[in-house]
Amino acid sequence: MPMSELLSVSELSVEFTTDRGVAQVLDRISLAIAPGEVVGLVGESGCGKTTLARTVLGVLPAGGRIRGGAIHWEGRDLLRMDARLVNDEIRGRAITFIPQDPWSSLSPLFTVGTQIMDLMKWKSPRRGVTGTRGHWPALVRGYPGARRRADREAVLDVLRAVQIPEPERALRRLPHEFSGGQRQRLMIAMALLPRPDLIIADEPTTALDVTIQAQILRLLRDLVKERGVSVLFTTHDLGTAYELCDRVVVMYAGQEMESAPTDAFFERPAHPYTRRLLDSLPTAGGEIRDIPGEVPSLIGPPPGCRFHPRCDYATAECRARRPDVHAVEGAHRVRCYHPVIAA
Amino acid sequence: MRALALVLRRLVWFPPTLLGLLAVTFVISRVIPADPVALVAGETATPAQVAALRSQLGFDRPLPVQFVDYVGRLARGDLGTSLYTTRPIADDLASRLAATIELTLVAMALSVLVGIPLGVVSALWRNSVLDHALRVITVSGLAIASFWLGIMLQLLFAMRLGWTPLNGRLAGFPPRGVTGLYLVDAVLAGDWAAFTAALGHIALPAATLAFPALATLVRFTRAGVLEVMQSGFVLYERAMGLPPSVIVWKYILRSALTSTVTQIGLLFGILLAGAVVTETVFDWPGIGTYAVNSIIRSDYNVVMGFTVWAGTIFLAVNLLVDIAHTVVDPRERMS
Amino acid sequence: MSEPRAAPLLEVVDLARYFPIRNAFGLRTGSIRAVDGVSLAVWPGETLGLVGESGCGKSTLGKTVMGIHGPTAGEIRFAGREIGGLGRRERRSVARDLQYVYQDPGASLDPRWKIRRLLHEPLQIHTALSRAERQDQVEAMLREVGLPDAHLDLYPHELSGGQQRRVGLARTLMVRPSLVILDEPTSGLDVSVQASVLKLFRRLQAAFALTYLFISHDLAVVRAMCQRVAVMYLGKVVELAEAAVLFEDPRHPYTRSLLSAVPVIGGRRVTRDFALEGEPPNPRDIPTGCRFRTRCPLVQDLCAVESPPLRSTGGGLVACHFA
Amino acid sequence: MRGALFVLARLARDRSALVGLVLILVLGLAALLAPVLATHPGDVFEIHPAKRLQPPGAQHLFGTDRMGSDIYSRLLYGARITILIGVIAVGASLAIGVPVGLAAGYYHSWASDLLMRVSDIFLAVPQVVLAIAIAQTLGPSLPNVILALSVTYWPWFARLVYAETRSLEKEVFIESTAALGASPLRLIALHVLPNVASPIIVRASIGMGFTILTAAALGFLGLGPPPPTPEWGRTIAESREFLPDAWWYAAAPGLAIFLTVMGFNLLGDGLRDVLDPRIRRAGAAVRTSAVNADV
Repeated sequence: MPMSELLSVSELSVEFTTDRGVAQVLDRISLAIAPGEVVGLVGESGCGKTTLARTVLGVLPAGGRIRGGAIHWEGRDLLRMDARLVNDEIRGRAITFIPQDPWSSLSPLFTVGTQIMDLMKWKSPRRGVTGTRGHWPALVRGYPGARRRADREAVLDVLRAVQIPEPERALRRLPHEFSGGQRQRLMIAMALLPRPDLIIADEPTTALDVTIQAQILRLLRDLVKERGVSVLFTTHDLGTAYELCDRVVVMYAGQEMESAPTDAFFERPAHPYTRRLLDSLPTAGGEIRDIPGEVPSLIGPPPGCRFHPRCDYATAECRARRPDVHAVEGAHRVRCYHPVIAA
Repeated sequence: MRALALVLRRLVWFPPTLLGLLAVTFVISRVIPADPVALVAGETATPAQVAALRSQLGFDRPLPVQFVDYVGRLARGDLGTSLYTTRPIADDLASRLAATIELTLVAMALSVLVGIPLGVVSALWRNSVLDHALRVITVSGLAIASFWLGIMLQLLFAMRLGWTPLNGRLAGFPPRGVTGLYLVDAVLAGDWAAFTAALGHIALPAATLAFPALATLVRFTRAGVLEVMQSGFVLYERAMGLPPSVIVWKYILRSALTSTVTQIGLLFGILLAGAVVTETVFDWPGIGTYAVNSIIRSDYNVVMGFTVWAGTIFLAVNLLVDIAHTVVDPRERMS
Repeated sequence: MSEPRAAPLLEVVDLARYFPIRNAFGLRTGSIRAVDGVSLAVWPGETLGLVGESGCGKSTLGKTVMGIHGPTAGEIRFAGREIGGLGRRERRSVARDLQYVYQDPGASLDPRWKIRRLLHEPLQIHTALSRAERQDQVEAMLREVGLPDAHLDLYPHELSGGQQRRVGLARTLMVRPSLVILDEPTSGLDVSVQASVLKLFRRLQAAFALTYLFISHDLAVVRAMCQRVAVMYLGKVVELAEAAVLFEDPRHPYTRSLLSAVPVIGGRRVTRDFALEGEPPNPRDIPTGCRFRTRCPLVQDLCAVESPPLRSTGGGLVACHFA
Repeated sequence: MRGALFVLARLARDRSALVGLVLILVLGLAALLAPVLATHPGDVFEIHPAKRLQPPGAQHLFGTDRMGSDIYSRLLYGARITILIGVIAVGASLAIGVPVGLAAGYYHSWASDLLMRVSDIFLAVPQVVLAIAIAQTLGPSLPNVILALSVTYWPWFARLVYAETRSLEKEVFIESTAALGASPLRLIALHVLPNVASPIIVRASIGMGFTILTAAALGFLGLGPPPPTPEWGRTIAESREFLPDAWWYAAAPGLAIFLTVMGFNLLGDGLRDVLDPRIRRAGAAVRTSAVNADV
């Protein structure tokens, strides 16, 4: 496992028990992120991108179960490490999170300051390695004054960096007094404060208007590039992926289909699904092409490549066994028996 | 601002609702019964005595005039005199109010201190053995007739095991004190013997009264916590690795509490209603026993006086609930 | 496509719809001017786009034209007849020709009714057809919107988002309206599902000679579907022009920054040169004069004094002193 | 009818609702077949002082009371009284409360506010207090108990239907159907009422249990139907004098009340999940509104 990789998900499978049966939501997904790299995880709803993000964060919704695979973080498999250690050392420190819905991600009953400082109390970069010897139960453990003052300064700096007006006063206000755009800036600030190596952003701009989205995308890109933080960014909006990412991975019905540097992904898509996806984007007045058929149910999904029922190039192989990874060019990889290689 | 408005609106509606209550009690006492005077005079009175009483009480005047007079006297705190104790009803009620308040407060404390943690725990360990057991207890808690529960507790603890006195509020003399709440006065006076005696007496009635309220609170808190656990900020805090105990006991409980506060307010009303029956079972010298005993002796005006008092206390409690709700929910205060 | 000569199917003149702001005591302390004097027209067979960010009043305008909200001021002329001031009973009869498709299709269907009854209802309200005749039309319409007959026996919550959208559309088309107001018809849909829904809208427009008022915040979708587009900001139309003109050569500064905020795959990157700062002001206290002046790069003193009227500039209409 | 069978089938799958259903069936059968099931049907009126206070045994399953009558038989006939009170009182409360709530909810006018203020007055006082006052004034008898309970319980339904109608009105599908051209009457009859029906049914079921408890309390306080009517609450009151020796005398009627009310509560919970399609789809989402609405 080359050390150049920060996060390496290998052969990850996740299932969900529902009242209609067991849904195979992720099918042996492999994904790697290098330090400082912004990777876009793109796909339509139900493709598993949010499940993958939440599995790495370790917050699978009820009914979700990991069936196999590993998530290596700097060489150590998070799935086999001591849960308390992952929760104390990795979650919220090495890996932080930006949620999709700015409106519900802060408790309405506590001021913004209380919630940020609570985060700092446990996740501040100035807090030494805690280990598991916490003798005092978390609830009553103190917050050393010196560190609190230093953390508060850091909070004010980052709030200015994300262009929150009057940071001092903002800390004393309640979340409902901020607009959607400002709240998302708060979320970005909270994601940056612990000086993470990786930020997982799950559709961070989906709930925002286009002009606010543009501001947030620009802010996020500038800050992560400035601080060399890598990002796993999930979205169903191909435009935002184009704007923000260095590399894009497209998923369909729980399988990864293609992964390529952004320009190669959009100019020379090799996988039939990626091509159909880009074709169905609305263009000025032209003919609108959609993808015939429906996304398959993940309870008893189609064997082999799960796109084969809707694919023009599908052959017996595609229906029998999932295609292996085929290297197109450099970092451009596709999982397809009949990739469309541009001349 | 909004908090003020809420309270003001409640205050604005207080008099008309109370007046409506007075109208209802007036109708019950003067209009429904065939001959209200006969009822007041009692079975033994001769027709002549009844006729004399009718003019003396002014029952021969037109109803609206009687109503105005009725409300006028109530306004002056004159609930009429009790046929049985021959003392003004207002004084009887006042002297017994402290007993009812003490019983209700202890029952309230019991249901809150036991109910809320149980509700949180049963939500956190959902569908565990504990959760199922608690669900059976809470469903049965809402199904048990409180007077029967009281009798059964008496049967077991007082008669069979002898751990507690059978009934009554205190064997000896009440501890000196200003509040009229024996437990509080005993503590203030440092009179531990009286305190333990009073505690022994209040144990069973408070438990009887508290059980249905406890059941409601567990169910309500459990539902509240379950709902909060689905919210976005809990997901965010879990994803950011905050210690689980901080998430549960600070953020989840705090959110679940805002709705529980209104529920606690409602509980006070339920406890007041329960007190009427529970006091009778345990001969607890509160306004409930006083009202029920007056029923048996058809000491008529008492029932009316009691209804008015209960209504007023109830409306006041609703007012307190609104205020408490705004105190607990900062958004109310800020907007 | 120059301005068609025929009379417009829908004409709105200085339409306004205010929502009272009440303080905690229920006293009116002002009003949100959601739609603040809008004039536009829609010609038969056309698709007029109505774009703008959330809070600009486009949905309110749609609902006011539909009669869901009563107009505060101004006129609504539909097929030559003023319908803004009609009484409730006559207003209901207009519903036969003027229909509204909701943004969240699932919420606009009664959860307790099966799809069959939901599709029969419009015919029961507006026609005297027998049950059998209605059933034929229901099955025909179901095929038109691409749903299998089996769905007739399902409840709304048993369908996917895209399928609910088709049922909502079928329900409004049962009475063969001439104008359909589509409120954010593709919001929340995945790219491929969105494409199939847009194809459906186009086919139905041809099949039933429909006219659309297409309300959306998605500029790419509006560009693909609409012949003419009106851009709204804080309750007013700031620009109205042919789609091709508006997207190629936007005149109003807000339209320009709106278009520049939309990611264009393969094109320049927004994250490098997008300029519009700040957020729309609070609708409760709208700036004097031109409402965009607080964020406008071309702002001058005049803008704070005089609110620019919508004036013609050859290609279309624009509300700006300096555009 | 098909709808009802469908609901029953769904209920059967929910264990606690099934228990509730069984308990209510047992109560129904006990009341219906009282003459057949009772070992001493005559004891409802006859007394045998000689056989006073015998403990439960072969002869007398639940023992005998202070007048020597068979407690088991009197309990069976007592079930009839309980059902009678419950059904009529809740039925009357529904008949008054639902239309009031519906009209007040849909047509906001000063009249609707007045109706709600009137119901507030009744809700301002705990039901049992007002019921006592009314029952006492009218004198202890079965019809008076029913009247007292009905008069004091209709506001609960009025308040529930009012709240449900107001929240329903904001639903998009009401607005969309109105935009479709539906008349207000059609909206109320075909859209508002069916959607309000399920919370009413749930409340009616829980209300039955609540009313039975209150009726028993009135009986216990001596305001219920006079002897020799075998009313459960009164039986418990009579038994107090002979405790702790004649423990069965108090235990039996209390248990009967408990199981009956438990039946209606469990059925109510089960109905709430079965009847609301959105709940079924959302899985375990717990609707808190119904939980605290009553008691």
